[in-house]
Amino acid sequence: MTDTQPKKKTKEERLTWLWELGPMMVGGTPHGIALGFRFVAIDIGSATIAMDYNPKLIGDTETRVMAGGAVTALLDQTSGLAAMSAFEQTVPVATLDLRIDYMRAAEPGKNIIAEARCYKTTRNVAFVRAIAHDGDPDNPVASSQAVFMTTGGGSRKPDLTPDALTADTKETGQ
Amino acid sequence: MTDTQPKKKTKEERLTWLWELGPMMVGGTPHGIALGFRFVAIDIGSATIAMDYNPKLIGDTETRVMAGGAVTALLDQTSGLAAMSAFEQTVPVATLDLRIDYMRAAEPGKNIIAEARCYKTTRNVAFVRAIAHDGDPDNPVASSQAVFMTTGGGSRKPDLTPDALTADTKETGQ
Amino acid sequence: MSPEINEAAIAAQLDKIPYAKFLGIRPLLMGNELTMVMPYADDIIGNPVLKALHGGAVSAFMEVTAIVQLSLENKSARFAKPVGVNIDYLRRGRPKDTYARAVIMRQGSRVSNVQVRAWQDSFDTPITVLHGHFMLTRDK
Amino acid sequence: MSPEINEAAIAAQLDKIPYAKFLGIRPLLMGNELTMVMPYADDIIGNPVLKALHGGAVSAFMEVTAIVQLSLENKSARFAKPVGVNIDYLRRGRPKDTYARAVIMRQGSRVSNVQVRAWQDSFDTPITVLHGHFMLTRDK
Repeated sequence: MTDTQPKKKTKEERLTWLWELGPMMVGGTPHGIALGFRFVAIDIGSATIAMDYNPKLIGDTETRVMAGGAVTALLDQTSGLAAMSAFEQTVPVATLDLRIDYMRAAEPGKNIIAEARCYKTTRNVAFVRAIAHDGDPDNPVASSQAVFMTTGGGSRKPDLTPDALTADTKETGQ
Repeated sequence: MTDTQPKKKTKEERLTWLWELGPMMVGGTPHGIALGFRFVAIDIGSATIAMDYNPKLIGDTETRVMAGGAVTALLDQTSGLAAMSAFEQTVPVATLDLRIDYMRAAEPGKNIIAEARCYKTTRNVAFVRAIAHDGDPDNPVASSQAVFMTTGGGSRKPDLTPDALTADTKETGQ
Repeated sequence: MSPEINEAAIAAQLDKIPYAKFLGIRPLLMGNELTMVMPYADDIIGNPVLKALHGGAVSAFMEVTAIVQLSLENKSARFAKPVGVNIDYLRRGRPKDTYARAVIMRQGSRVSNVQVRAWQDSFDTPITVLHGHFMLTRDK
Repeated sequence: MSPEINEAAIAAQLDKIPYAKFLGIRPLLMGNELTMVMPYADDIIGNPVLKALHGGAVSAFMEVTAIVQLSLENKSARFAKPVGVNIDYLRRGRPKDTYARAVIMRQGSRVSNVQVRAWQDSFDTPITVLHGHFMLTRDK
């Protein structure tokens, strides 16, 4: 309530800032680093992150396919980044819920790319759809739909405080 | 197993059949009739159904907005029809799960249109995304993602038995 | 701190939902535990051959159950709005009465998470479960 | 008819999931009730400022819990595959051990429905719940 409202940015300023924010967010998430997430691209309302094939993340030694859970983590993080990028003022967001459909096994050895797009925001809520594919976006391995909520409430910090902005704080209702 | 395999249909034959099937499915579902569902369109892997504004389906007398549940029912039915239309051989399908995000209230007085598209099928499973809007598909009121499974198993009937094809049999695992 | 729940309060809430009346939904109160019942009716059938209930009718029934439970627990005259809702269809709904009970998994200041279970024969063999986030609408 | 569950069988299953090892997941067996634990580690943090667990790590933990439970109940050496999975995030995961328990809501011949609850302090205040359909893979 008592925060000073940050100046409204131009679209160009927003994009410049998002291209700083994206790598910071991906590089500043310990579990993302552990899973080998690599920032790929960002735009207003959308984000792309890649995950290299990694034998440590296999879900079944018999098939050598990456675990569904690793794909879930990638979709969650990418969707959160897309949600953040959709808000005019950069605020932390938390996942409310995430639904993933697994269409097929990813091919062993191939990297996985997640592409997320926020298709609607209200004042506090962002709706995001994403897919994960292993090379061909038209033949995805998984598809997701998620709802994010801004956090921070009364103590919301002004813009441009990257440290407080991680997309995957699981904090609801405050 | 012992069923005789029906002849493979041309795309044109499939479309002709789907345009017979769609109205039959929608008109043959008692709850769909009760909610005022109207068949609009069908294609291989996609379907459109409309629901007229109806004061009986209001979810809150204060706002006069149609109940979320009515939109859910419409999305379920439309997605089921899209799932059915995606399979080469017409078989009954059952919803496994359905996830709906509600982006905004529908406008009181306006009809609601659901558009569903099946974006992937495997041998027994169909993945469907849908939106519901009240005039502008780019500003949907709700968005859904669902998984359907073919039913019938060993006793699967040959093609072209419309009576047994209702899309919303909630039957899993058999 | 259990909220005050009585049949008059529940009836008053259901009266504001024409769609709940359309589905014939009635409350059953056992102490503070609220169970809703959706009586069988021919027009909630989805598949006339199998005599299976329409999944949409069961889902709508569960959403009403969630919303009424939230309004009672929050002592709010205004209904919460669904934001993201997931429905798992476990068993076919047969042509008989259906019951539902809602549990609030987490109550935040703006958002609540609710689980609803719908059954016919036994609470332990649900036909459908719903889980979702609902946005609270504050009284003016 | 409760299936035979013992720690050797569970260890054998977890051994086939490198990602479960990566997350440090261990089984806790109390009679036939299986609880999984994911010990706290710095590299499962999602937000270093809030010291909050990464939602993806918790989700992955719950998926492993579901899959192992299914393989034990079905006495199948092959893992079930997730088809549609929904995850509700209720509370922030704090930097401490997380527990999870899976319940099979419906066991079909091809598909199972499973609910998993993850908690830190108390089973009654879950941090995350997962519900999903898994496709059974038959042994050859």
